[in-house]
Amino acid sequence: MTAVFFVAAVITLITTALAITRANPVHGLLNFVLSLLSMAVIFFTLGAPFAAALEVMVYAGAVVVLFLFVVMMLSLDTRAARREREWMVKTVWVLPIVLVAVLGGVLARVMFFSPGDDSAPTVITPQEVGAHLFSGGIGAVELASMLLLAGLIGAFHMGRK
Amino acid sequence: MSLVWLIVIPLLGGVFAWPLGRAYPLLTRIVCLASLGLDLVIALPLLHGAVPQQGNWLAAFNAPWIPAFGMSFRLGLDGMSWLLTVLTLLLGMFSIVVSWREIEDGVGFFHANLMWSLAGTIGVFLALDLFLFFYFWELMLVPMYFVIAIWGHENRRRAAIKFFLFTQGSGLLILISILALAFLHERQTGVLSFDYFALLGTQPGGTFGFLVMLGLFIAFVVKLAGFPVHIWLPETHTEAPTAGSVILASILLKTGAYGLLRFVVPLVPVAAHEIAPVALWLGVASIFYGAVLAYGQSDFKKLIAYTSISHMGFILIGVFVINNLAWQGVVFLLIAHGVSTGALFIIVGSVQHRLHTRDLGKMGGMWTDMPKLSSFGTFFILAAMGLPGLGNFVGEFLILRGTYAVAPEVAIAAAVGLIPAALYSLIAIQRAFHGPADASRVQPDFGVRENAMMLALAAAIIWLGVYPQPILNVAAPALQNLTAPPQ
Amino acid sequence: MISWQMPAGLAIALFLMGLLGLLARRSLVFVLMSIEIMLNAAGLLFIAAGMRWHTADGQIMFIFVLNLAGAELALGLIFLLRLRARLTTLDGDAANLLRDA
Amino acid sequence: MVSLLWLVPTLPLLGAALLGLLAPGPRVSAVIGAGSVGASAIIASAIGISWLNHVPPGHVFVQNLWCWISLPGFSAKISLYLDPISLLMMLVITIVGFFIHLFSTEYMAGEDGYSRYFAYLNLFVASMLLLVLADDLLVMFVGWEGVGVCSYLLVGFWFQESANGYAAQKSFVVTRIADIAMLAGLLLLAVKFGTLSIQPLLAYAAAAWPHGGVWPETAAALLLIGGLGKSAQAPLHTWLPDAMAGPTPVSALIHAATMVTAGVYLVVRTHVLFLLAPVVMEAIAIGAAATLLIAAFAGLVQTDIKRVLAYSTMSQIGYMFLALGAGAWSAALFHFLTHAVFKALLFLSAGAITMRLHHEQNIFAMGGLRTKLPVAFWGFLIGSASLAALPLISAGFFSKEMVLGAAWNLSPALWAAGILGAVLTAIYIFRAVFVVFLGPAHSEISGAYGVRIVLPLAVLAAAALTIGWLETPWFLGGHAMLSEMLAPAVGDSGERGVSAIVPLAGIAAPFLGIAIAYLLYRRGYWHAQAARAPGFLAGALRSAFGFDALYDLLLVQPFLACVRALRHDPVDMFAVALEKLALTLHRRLRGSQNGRIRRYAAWLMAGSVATIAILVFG
Repeated sequence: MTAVFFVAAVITLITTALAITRANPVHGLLNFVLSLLSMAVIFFTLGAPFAAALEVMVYAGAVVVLFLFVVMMLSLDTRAARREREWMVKTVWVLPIVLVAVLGGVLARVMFFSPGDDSAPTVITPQEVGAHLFSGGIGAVELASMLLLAGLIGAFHMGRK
Repeated sequence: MSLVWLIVIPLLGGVFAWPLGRAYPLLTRIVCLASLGLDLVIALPLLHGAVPQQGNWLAAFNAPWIPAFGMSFRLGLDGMSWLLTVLTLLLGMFSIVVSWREIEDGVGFFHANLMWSLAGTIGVFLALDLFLFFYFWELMLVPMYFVIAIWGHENRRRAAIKFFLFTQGSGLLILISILALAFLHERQTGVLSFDYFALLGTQPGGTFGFLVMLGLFIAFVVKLAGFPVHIWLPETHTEAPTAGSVILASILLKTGAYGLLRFVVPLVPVAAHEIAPVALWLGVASIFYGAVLAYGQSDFKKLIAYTSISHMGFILIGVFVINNLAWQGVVFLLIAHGVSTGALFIIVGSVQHRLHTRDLGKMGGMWTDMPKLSSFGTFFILAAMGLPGLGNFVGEFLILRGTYAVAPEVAIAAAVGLIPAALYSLIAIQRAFHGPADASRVQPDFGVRENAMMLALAAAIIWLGVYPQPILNVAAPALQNLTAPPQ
Repeated sequence: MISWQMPAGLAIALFLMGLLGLLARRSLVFVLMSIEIMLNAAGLLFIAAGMRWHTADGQIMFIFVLNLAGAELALGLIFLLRLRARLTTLDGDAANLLRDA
Repeated sequence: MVSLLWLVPTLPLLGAALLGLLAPGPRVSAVIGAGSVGASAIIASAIGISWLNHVPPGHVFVQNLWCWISLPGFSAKISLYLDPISLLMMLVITIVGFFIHLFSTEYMAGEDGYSRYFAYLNLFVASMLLLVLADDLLVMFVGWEGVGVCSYLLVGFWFQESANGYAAQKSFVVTRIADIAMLAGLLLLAVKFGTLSIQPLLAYAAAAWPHGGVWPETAAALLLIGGLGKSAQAPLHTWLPDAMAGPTPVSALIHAATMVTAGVYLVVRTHVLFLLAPVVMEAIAIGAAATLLIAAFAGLVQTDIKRVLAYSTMSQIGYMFLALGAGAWSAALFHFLTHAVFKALLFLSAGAITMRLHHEQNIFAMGGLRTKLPVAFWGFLIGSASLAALPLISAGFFSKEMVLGAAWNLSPALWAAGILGAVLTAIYIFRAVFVVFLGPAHSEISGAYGVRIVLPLAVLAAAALTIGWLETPWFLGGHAMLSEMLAPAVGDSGERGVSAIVPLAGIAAPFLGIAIAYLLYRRGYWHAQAARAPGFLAGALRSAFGFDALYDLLLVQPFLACVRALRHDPVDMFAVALEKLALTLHRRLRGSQNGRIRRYAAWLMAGSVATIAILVFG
């Protein structure tokens, strides 16, 4: 189990790094799908099968497909890819890397210097999740539905010509 | 209850005047005049009233306001506030008459603002709950901002913003000091109260008391336009419309002095004594600084504005010698200065209305074609200079007399300040009224309306000068009990 | 043996990567993608927390994050299309109508 | 009769109010203007006569009008105090004032602002009467400043000429400086004694203060400075020559007969205080001698007829102060009386001349006027004789004799200065007589004088010839009507004329002066030169030893420099600097609002990082 986790983690990191550095959006998206799929594996190893399934269906399925549709609608050609490459000069990365490094330092400090215990992952089944979600968090579910509705209406409105 | 009406009637007058402005401007003006007149009818008989068990209070009103925070709607009228209230009402009426021809646009809103500002001022003079006082303080200032910003002259925006920043800054200081005082009172007695008489017993000392005093002191000196914090005044008074200038100079400045007398001296007496030497010399500095700068101005209205700074120097000295004679002089000078400077602003306003300039360099020789305007102008300039026999002199002399007993060197320095006063007065007369006449200038002299106003003000200033005793009598009990412990 | 710090550390690393992409890339497609990466990292962190405390709440929160990501993406992509139609470019820096005149 | 006293100042005040408010036509203005002062003169005379017939107890009559200020610690009543001193002053003011008003009705005919002129003049008379009748120093101060303002308004009467306005301004400011010293003195007295009512005040002072103590010296010195300013005594004399810019009757009334003697009146009124201050008394005497010589020398070279008279006024008031310094109060008042008469006569004659010469005032542009303007000639001659103190026939002789006698008792050196001044006086005034009335004529003159010009000149001339016999020196019978009348109020007048040399020198001095003037100007030695550009000495004399330039350098220029430095309100610069700072920051920060979302995100991130860092490490 642990080995699987580490393999998946390495794949996730590599594919994510590739995803954000590609000039061609389609390449980036394909790497992103890989990263999401390996993330699903990680969820599974962490004892969250339901989340793993959702990850595959919603993220890797719906979201990335949506992305791909849009990229196709944008009809990006080699000219666009070239321009992308021109934008990605080295200096562009300096300030973000500094900021990210600082943030990373801070988060690492929080993470590794706070007490923790080594508890093994226990599998939490979809039943548990469902029972919990619709008993305690029913208000939150309603809110989420409102949010989705708002997103739907907004997208519909914005999408009209 | 009549005290509440004193505040409510102008407020309602403003509310009714606003919508009338567009269709019936004349009616607007009449409504405002009538409401101030009604107020005056209510205010005048109060002089003979008395509140049982509280000798120096002529009338009082108390009702709960926000009991949770210990704030009550407490009003009280003593001789000093009666005088200032009546002055406010009279000059308020003058300022409405003055804008009869000057204000043509937005008549309704203009008058509404004027009335609300006046209501706030009356509230300031009557409030005996410190939070209520702060509330009226803001009510008085915000409408005045609109009056300046909308109906002012060329640089009105800048002047209005300056006015707003300075007054709001001072308002903030007042609020902080009031809260500090109230919290201290709560710690001492366990009761949170903003009541004036309750807080009189607080008597904060040490550094805390000094800081409370300093907040109030700076705020009121800003309002009074004392020397280093006077800088909002010249621009504001110059850019405001005539009615605004009259109210600003004749009434609003007085709230600073009133605040010093009513709040700073009784509430934090120890600290007030500590700051007194500084305040005295600040007063002297104001006298000279205002006078020298007045001499250097080429803008007639600005010149008058700087003279106010000079006069307020006397007020500042008078308040902080902490002596009854000087306080009598302070109250008296407040009234006399209100009348004389109000008249001067009215005159300068009508000069500007006729010549479309305030530049003294473009005036000169007005006595030839406008003898009435010029004679009244000369009269009031001489009055403002402190000519014996006219109102201002009595006030200035009493202040000097009171000061001399405590700090002779300050009194002498202040008296020497009367020399530059003569210089700026005479240079104003010389440059505006004397000299060769401009033949191309054809302007009407004062008409009936203006003559009537001027005669009334002139009569007032002469009366103040030759028979001041009634006014001194009215103010006496209030001033004697100023530092006395509460009932 | 997987301790809870491991997925949490991974989540941080992913979040930082997403942030890096968000700050560095000009193309709005990549910006949106970076946001998705960051949201995903947040989801991972919730899962890790859920694992640490043995509770279903982590997954529930993951569902909400997913929810949010879906709504946000729908709107974001629409905006992308509208911008493209209006400015004929995907350059995020070109969409600076908020700038001081 | 005495109870009508309040009417004396009230009538002119009423006249002023009517004239000022109604601004009637010339005829009505003349009637109101001269009539009010005339009525007041009649009442004053009636009071004077009844006084002589029936002296009130204590030689004092007090009329309480109303309470002005009454507070714990200070009070002042408005009441009129009539004693021999104020009676004398009141009579001179109203009677001489009336004739000058009468003269003015014709002199000012056809001028713009006729009613304004009489309003000011009436107001002046009212203020002056208040000054002399006041029972309280603060009330006196009201009159004191009131006459100053009227003087200001009348000097600047022809305001179209800017120069007149500035001359008026100078006169007011210089006296104002002195008045502030006086105010300081009043404050001192008010604080020490709690009242400014003159009689109680003097009684307290005499009881409480030692002879020559610091407080009496200080108080007396401060009051004296006020008096010196008003009376145009060195070093505060520079305003008087410039004040001649006003109409000539004004110069006669204000700057010769009445207002400028207010300083003398003040000292006499508070002489008890001055007696406690020997140093101040000495200073008065020395300063007076200096003033009378400075002014007399300056008078020698003036070319403007009014300026000649202005300097002579200064010089003559110097004599009065000399008498005060010697403690000879009634001599000072006697000289005030004769001076009021003959100097008014001189000014009115000068006015009568200039009104026929289109207001030409240069004496060298005149000449030969003796036959053309005989009325003016006789008036001026009689006045000059009195000013020069020609023995027996002139009033000035008797009063100057009395002053010089007192000066001799004080110090022979001061007496010698007085004698020298007398010689100089005769020289400069007869120089004017010779140049103006004799010699060749330079101008055409037309028109005769009406009765309103002639009558005042005649009355004043008659008075100038005879009034001196009220008080004669020992070798002329030693009448002492005036000093006997004044005695209860001032109670001095030691013995006079201890030496024969005093009257002899006094008699010789005017003749000597006239002879010198005759030689220099009539025989023509200097006649030609004097009209030319002045040399250094003459220049120094003409500017009266350059006091103006000195004050300009010491006071005026520094003040103006101060005004120039401050006029844009340096304190306001702080506000402006704050404004600039805000604007700069604004410009900087608005650069950050560039609309780039990534930049915003970066800032957002930086802020979050900082917040988290603070939370974690803080």
